[in-house]
Amino acid sequence: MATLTMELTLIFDLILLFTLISMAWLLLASTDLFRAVVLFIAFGLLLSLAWVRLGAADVALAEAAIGAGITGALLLVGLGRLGSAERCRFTRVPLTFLQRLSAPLLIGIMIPSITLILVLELRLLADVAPGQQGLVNALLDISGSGHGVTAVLMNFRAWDTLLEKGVLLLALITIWSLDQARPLVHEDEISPQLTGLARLLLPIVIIVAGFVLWQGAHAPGGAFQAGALLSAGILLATLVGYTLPARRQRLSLRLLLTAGFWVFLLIAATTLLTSGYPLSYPQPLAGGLILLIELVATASIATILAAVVVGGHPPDNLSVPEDDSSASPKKRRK
Amino acid sequence: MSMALLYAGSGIILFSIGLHALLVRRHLLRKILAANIMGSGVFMVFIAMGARGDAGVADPVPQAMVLTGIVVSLCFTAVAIVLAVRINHLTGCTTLAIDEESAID
Amino acid sequence: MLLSDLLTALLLFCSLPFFLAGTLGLLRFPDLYCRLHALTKADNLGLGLVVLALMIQADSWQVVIRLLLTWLLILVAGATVAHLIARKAQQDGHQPWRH
Amino acid sequence: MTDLYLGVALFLLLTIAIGLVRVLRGPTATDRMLAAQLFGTTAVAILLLLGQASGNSAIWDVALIFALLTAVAAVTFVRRKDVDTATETKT
Repeated sequence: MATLTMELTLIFDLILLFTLISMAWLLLASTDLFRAVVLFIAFGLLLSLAWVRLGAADVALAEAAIGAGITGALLLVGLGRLGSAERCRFTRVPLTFLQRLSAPLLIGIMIPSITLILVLELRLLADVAPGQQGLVNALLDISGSGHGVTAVLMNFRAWDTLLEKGVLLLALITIWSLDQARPLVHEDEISPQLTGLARLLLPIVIIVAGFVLWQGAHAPGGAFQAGALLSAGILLATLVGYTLPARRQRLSLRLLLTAGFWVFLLIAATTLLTSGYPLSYPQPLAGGLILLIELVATASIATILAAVVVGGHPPDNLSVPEDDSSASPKKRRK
Repeated sequence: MSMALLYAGSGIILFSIGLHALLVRRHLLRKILAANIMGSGVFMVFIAMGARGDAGVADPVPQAMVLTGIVVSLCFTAVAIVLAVRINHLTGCTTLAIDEESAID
Repeated sequence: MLLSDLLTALLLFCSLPFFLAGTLGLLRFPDLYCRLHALTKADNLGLGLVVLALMIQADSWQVVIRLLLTWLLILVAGATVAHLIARKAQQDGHQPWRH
Repeated sequence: MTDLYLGVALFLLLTIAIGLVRVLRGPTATDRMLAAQLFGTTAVAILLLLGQASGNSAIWDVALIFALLTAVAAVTFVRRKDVDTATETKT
């Protein structure tokens, strides 16, 4: 009985990995870019199956929320703006024979050697004793969280997570400084079924996001997964035409976007002053502080990710009627 | 153990496929996809190496690091797409303007 | 073997043809509207039977609700998306296939 | 029972792998999107089965999130502004 189970899982793994690799190859080799994008969305789906098989439920949750919701939208919108044609108005200068030869040669030598080095590294790594699971579990009691991954993210390696929030914010600032938000959707009338779907799904998205956030305290889940889920909800709302009122697009939007980072930074600074180490929470407060950071971070992550898909800063002149595509819609209004 | 190695090996293959496409393909969106595939390969090696202990549950430390990595690669994708759109607007190109005919596609 | 296990196995086996039909229809049907039709079989009955099979095995009502919610969400989303895609196809000028 | 769940999951994975042919063949963008939609449903079924087989209920949360968000990509596809209709008309 047990051997049959093992064989079945092995076959499952083999087919999954084979499909993943051939999809990666096909999508990168395909001439039609839309096909590449759809294959990438499907790749994300199968990738989260791979995370599940590896027992990494946290990563699978994040991949599901991002892969199904945000990456797909991001790439489809980007493709719509870029166009799939490979065009360039510069004329191409003919190359000499040696110049032509150099690129394939370089690539032909470089990629096999990198692969070889990685495989050798892997063999070395395989001999090292596995993991820090035991250490994390031993320290779980003082971490203020009942789930290993959350404890690592919010306590043991909280510094990483703080900087991650910084990266998110930096990405948003870069995008806002590059471009002004252009309308995400076309002006055709919206199908009433679609509006109905959004009305039905949005409350469920909010409830499930809350559930995922709360669950992060003792099981797979947490701020990032909840934020990603919520941002997919905001995106859906934007797609069906909900907009953020113009008066909310200035200070309140910016406060919401940055709150996660500021609160985290403030707590880091306070703990640095009181205990001498940034983000070493005082014992009885650890749980509460982590919850506070996660709550604010979820809201910020959700808005940042949605704003990032819209791809540009809110219009400066807000009286222009075409300001309808800025970041977060109705549910932030209250 | 063998399962972890299987996944880690596939991660390396994904990384190499992505690296190859990143160097060889010309359309900017395709380069972005290639970098994403490379990232997925790296994450897979990470998680697989963390999952070779007791069957069933992966090591929390690599999981947490991969979660951070996913956020960063998402940020990268978003910024890169906006940059590509900007390049397209300024130059009319959807590729980087290198005059090179030897690239495959 | 328990009766519930037998029932679960039966339901799971019943769900397989629907997924297979969805995939085969997707591959073999001549145009987009026909393929759309094949797709909904997997959404509705294929997943529905899997959910039903697992609900028999569930040991608490929370699990039942969770499974049911998953299925209902797929149903609603699947139906709406099928409608939207058909609408877009029509607007893009796809002609239905005639033999 | 575990073997049964795994076997059914394996079968469903195979249908995804076969369904990829439709994504590759197209011919229109809409066809490809349709195939991705079917993969979403099938992946949810696989996740439910894997969750039951391993007894890890977190996997069902992944399935629930997929079920919630399958619509987002398709809605983006339908509603987005498309500068080039080349993807539509090209085979």
